Amino acid sequence: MILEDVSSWLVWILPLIASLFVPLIAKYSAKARNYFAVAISVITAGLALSLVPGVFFGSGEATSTSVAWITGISAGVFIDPLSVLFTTLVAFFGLIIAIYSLGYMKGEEGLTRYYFLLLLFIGSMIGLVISDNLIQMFIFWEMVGLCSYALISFWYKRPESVRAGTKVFIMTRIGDIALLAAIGILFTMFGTFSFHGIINGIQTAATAGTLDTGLLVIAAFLVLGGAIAKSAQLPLFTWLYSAMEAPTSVSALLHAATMVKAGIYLLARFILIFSVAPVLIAALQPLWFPVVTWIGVLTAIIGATLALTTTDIKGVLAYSTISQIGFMMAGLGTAVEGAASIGWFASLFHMISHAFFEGLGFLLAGGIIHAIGTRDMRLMGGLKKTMPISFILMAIMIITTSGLPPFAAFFSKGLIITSVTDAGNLIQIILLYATTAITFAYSVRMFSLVFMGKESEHLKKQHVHEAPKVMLIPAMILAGLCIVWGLAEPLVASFMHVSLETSLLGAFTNLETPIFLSLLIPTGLIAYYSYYKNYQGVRNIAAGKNPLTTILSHGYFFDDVYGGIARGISNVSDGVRRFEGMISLFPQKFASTIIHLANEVHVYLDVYADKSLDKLINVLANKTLTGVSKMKKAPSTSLRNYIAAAVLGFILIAILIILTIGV
Amino acid sequence: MIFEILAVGLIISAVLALFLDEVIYSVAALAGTFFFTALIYVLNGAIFAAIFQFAVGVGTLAILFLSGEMLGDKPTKKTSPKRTGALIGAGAVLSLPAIFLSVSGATGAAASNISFGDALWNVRGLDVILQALVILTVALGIAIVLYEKKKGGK
Amino acid sequence: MVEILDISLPIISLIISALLTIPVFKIVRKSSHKTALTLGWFIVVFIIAGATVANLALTYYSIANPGLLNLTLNGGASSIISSSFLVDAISIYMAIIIVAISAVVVIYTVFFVNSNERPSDRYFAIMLMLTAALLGAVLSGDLLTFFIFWEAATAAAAFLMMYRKNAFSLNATLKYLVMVIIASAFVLFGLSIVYGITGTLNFIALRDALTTIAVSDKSLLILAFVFIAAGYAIEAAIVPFHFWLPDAYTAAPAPSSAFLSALVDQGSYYILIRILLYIVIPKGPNATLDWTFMLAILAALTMIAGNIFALIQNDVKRLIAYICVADVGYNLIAITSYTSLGLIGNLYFFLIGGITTALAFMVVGIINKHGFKTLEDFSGIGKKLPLASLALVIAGLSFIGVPPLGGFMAKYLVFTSALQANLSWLAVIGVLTSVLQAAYLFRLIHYMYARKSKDATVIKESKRILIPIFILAAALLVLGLFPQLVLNLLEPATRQLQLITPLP
Amino acid sequence: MDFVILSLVMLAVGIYGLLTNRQLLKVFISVELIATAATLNFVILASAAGVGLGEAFLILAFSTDTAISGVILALLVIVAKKYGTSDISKIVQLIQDKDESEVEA
Repeated sequence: MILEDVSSWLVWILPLIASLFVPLIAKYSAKARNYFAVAISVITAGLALSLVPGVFFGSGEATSTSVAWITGISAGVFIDPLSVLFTTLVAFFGLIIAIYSLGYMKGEEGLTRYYFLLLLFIGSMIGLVISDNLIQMFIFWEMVGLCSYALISFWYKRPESVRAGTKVFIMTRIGDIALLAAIGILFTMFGTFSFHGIINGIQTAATAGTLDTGLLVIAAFLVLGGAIAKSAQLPLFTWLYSAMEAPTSVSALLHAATMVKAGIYLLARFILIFSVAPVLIAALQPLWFPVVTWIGVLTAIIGATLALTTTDIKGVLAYSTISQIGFMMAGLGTAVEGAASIGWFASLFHMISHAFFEGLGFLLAGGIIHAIGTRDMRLMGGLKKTMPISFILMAIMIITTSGLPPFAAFFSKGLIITSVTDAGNLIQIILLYATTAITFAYSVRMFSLVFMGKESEHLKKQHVHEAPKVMLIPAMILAGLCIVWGLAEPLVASFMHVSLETSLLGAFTNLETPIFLSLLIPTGLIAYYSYYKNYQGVRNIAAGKNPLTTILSHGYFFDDVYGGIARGISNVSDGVRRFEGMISLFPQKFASTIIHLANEVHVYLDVYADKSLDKLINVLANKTLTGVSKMKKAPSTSLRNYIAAAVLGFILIAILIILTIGV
Repeated sequence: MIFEILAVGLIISAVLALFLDEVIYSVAALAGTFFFTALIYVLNGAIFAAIFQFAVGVGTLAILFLSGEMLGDKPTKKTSPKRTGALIGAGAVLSLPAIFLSVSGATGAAASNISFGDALWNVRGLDVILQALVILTVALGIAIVLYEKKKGGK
Repeated sequence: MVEILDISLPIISLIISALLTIPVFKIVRKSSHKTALTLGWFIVVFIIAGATVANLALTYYSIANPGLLNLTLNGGASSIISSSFLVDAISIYMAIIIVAISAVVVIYTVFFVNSNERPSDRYFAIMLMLTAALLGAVLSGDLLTFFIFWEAATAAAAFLMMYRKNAFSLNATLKYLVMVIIASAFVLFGLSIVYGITGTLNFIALRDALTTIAVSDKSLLILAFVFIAAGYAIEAAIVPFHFWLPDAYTAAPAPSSAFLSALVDQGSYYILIRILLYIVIPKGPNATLDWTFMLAILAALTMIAGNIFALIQNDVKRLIAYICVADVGYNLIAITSYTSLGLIGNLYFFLIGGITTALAFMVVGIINKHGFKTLEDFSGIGKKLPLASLALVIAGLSFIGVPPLGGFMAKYLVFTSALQANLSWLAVIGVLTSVLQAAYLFRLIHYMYARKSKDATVIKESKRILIPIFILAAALLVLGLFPQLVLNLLEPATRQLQLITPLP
Repeated sequence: MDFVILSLVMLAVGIYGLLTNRQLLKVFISVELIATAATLNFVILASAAGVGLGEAFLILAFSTDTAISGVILALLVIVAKKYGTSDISKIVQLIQDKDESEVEA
């Protein structure tokens, strides 16, 4: 147990501390720096693995240790199947990417910054999933956002990269606010930030019958908002496509293990917390869970259709991630019984298989981009001959992605579809089936565009070579995992302390499987023929100008709408700037009113001295006129406005005090 | 009765000091304000305060007068007698509240019979030393401000 | 036991070194190692000042369970009316941060202002005088003593502002001085009434007197409170009294802006804390006057107005000046909450806010020196002056409250205290305006890194001047990661403020 | 006869002068009036708590205030020398006309 205690702390502290040493070691030698990063990743992965047996053979109950950090906040670790699952995945993937970067980032500028941020990124993500309280989690949540901002704009000399990084940071910050608000609500309700404290608070209040479910439902929606922004779900998914400006190794890490998975972790964690009180689940069931499912299902199909049209090879993978995470959300939306329900386990299981096949896809795409120097798939083609190993691995990847048996995604996706079939409604089921079909279509399309057909003009000009070994080996490991992972389902289930009703064999004999396969074959054929065999019919439709292609090529107009909103905001702020005068003029107006009054008073005083009635009218008219014209000519003298504002504030203080005291 | 007269005079001279257009008259009215204040102090038994008010007042007035002349803002118009009368009337009206209204309270303090010298040098001795700090700062600052005069301006 | 000498030593040592600075500069100008000699002189000065402050702190904490120590020249019956010093955890904390930040800013100034330039010796002397006056102000135990120290500080601040004597700085200084003199007249007016009804101006005696005040004196007390609050609100630049601040900080030379934002601002918050938390008690059985609602409204106004005005600025220095205004709002939340967490958060925010604004002004000063002023000018600065830009980015992220920088912990403490006090609406406004901060600061970062600069001139970055800047940047990071360093110092303060319920 | 109200009236007159007057000299006079109002309070109201102490307070507070006023006067002289007028609005106009390059960091 002592080993576990130590490693549960070291596993996130070590990368964080080690990242600080990267610049020091870089001074000594560049090679040492690279291998240092890899070595740290190896140790981290080992530490993460050492946590697995304890959970596997343990009771599945959560344990946590914490030390006080500052008043009200403690730093701690929270060990349960969920956190260890994520920790292991992140640490493992960090290792894969660190090795891959040795080849992919070779000869780049600013590698010290890269490895520093990489280790920081891994450490923060592990810190996020292993935190035992909301504040610590939020700090790492922010740090993950910050690291991804810095890594996405790694090539900071390219303005697009910086713009993409900024977009990511601002869009995900919308979610951060929602999460922060949720944390605020939970803190005011239970007076603590720790998970155990909140769980206890919910249980005590539920047994006493004093649980304010209304407020908790609001908190749950705010948590959902945070997860949507971080995990690139509807309607905040557009940042993920822009994030493709990052180096491909970073994209792989971002998609497979870190940034976007943080939202899934958040939802899974909160479903666990909320499921301790049946009364709370009952309150969430009518609205919250269906909303989660619907967001997942709609994101899945929108992402898949967008992947069908983009010409950027990394874009296909990005939209594919959006779509697959939609599946996970859909699964989580059916998890009304917490960890006991099949949807919860299904989405986590799919999360891991997605990490494998999407990571594989990115590693291969990185190799291809590395070799031919473009991301445009129209310039590729016929790579089958020149990059044979990549070709085979990519074949494995697309088979897994589409969910063909017996590879990993067949089981994980099947479980999600089963859970939605059990709990969801007909439209959701049909949409999910359609999405799997489209998934197959875009995978085949990408595959045929890149590897099949003749070599394009672009490729003929350059010497294309297979990716170096150091990049292929991580990909091979992932490909192997893609193949066998599905069979590990019972093992993972017992690790998560979940009992599955359907056996492994049952998956093949299910009703879903035939529907599934029968859908895949025609779509696959259409895609294959339209791109590989140059069957013009479908291509014409896809290339022609019809509503469908317009919608798809504009990405469902989401970015246009956001652009419109941003333009609107900038218009408004222009307006505000134009009226800056008006805002700051308020005290001036106040002052000029007083001056006006002063003039009037002077006039009346003069009149009083005059004592003559007809003169009174004359003087009144004349003086008022001259007074007003004088005032108009008077330029704005700001000092007087400042004094006027101060007097105004003085009156404000007096009024407020008197209001409070009630004199 | 004497207090009421002083109060009316104080407010009238204050109003005049503010609203007379010629610098000389306005400074003269301010001198009146100081004079009335000092008289009020004397009648309340605060002789030293009166002396101090007078001394500072004279100094201030001299500087004001000098700078007023030096600034050389010649008023564009002269204040009409009508207007002067109106200002005096306004001052008189303004001083009425002080004569007829009153605020309750100000009774809770315990009287401590310390003589002025004792109070200034023994009880608040520290603050007197602090004045030196203020004056030192101001002197240093004025040295910055007036520095470029030696060079003959920028 | 703390003697009055222990308190006056740091003040006296600073005043004497201020006076010595002028002859020292006479000697320095003749030598060939001007910068090194001036630097050495100020290091010696601050080592002495630091040692005396450390002596004070150690003597104070050598007492077991120290309380509020009221020290007067002559004890006995007249102690409540004589001028006095007050030593407690807060004033010691303030003294330490004043000396520390002042040291860093003065070292920056050594590199920034050419010591050959003629009145620069007086400029440095004024800086030391200002430090001395602020030290005295935070250690004073009597409203009038505080007032006099504070006037010395404002006079010094005014001279710091108009060092360059161009049209803008003269204009701004004039505005500042007029506002300050109105403020001091207001305060004086309030003080006279307070003295009239209670017979004392001593902090501790005043608190005791106010808890037993007669009902008939209540209306006078309200009058006095409104005057004093308005007076110090002008000094602390609370909206709508803030107008002088952006003008003044923009027109002042960069070291002055850094100095004023980090120290003079904090001094004015300090007196607000003293008056609002220690003297005029808003809640509980001994309540004098409930000011919390008033202050909550002002806090909200300050946060909103400060950030909105910052949003529409085009001049970067002015933008940072408006952030200073917004920071006042966040500080006010903490006072408003009237909890011990709020007190801790407020004092922590002093330090972090002071360091951050000082850092930002110092960096902007360097960049402005090369002729870049507006947002458009800042395009591509990231490539031209990489190190300075990095420091500015760190300051910006700390303003937004990005962990693990100090700004996050400060905002966290402040907002949590608002939640504790059931002022969640205030915390919500705080969070939303922080988002606004993120918007305009990221616009700045966007300009710095994503835009191409118009001219391709290469600028050689001076390395020496970056040393004090990176000291502050490192302090932000260290304090963000290990807030306990500061919070331990503050912990006695919550125990000394018995009327606030202590932390669970 | 109530001195609190008397000094309040003085204060009001002073603030009114601050709001309406454009000449720096008059601004200065307004400030003097406000300070006088405060000191009036100190001596008269505070005499209930002992005249001697009230006087001491007055002298300390008033001299500090005067020192700051002195700074304003010094500034005033500079401004007048530089721009040939003490009319705030004219100075602002002059400053706006001035080349921005004069502003240093």
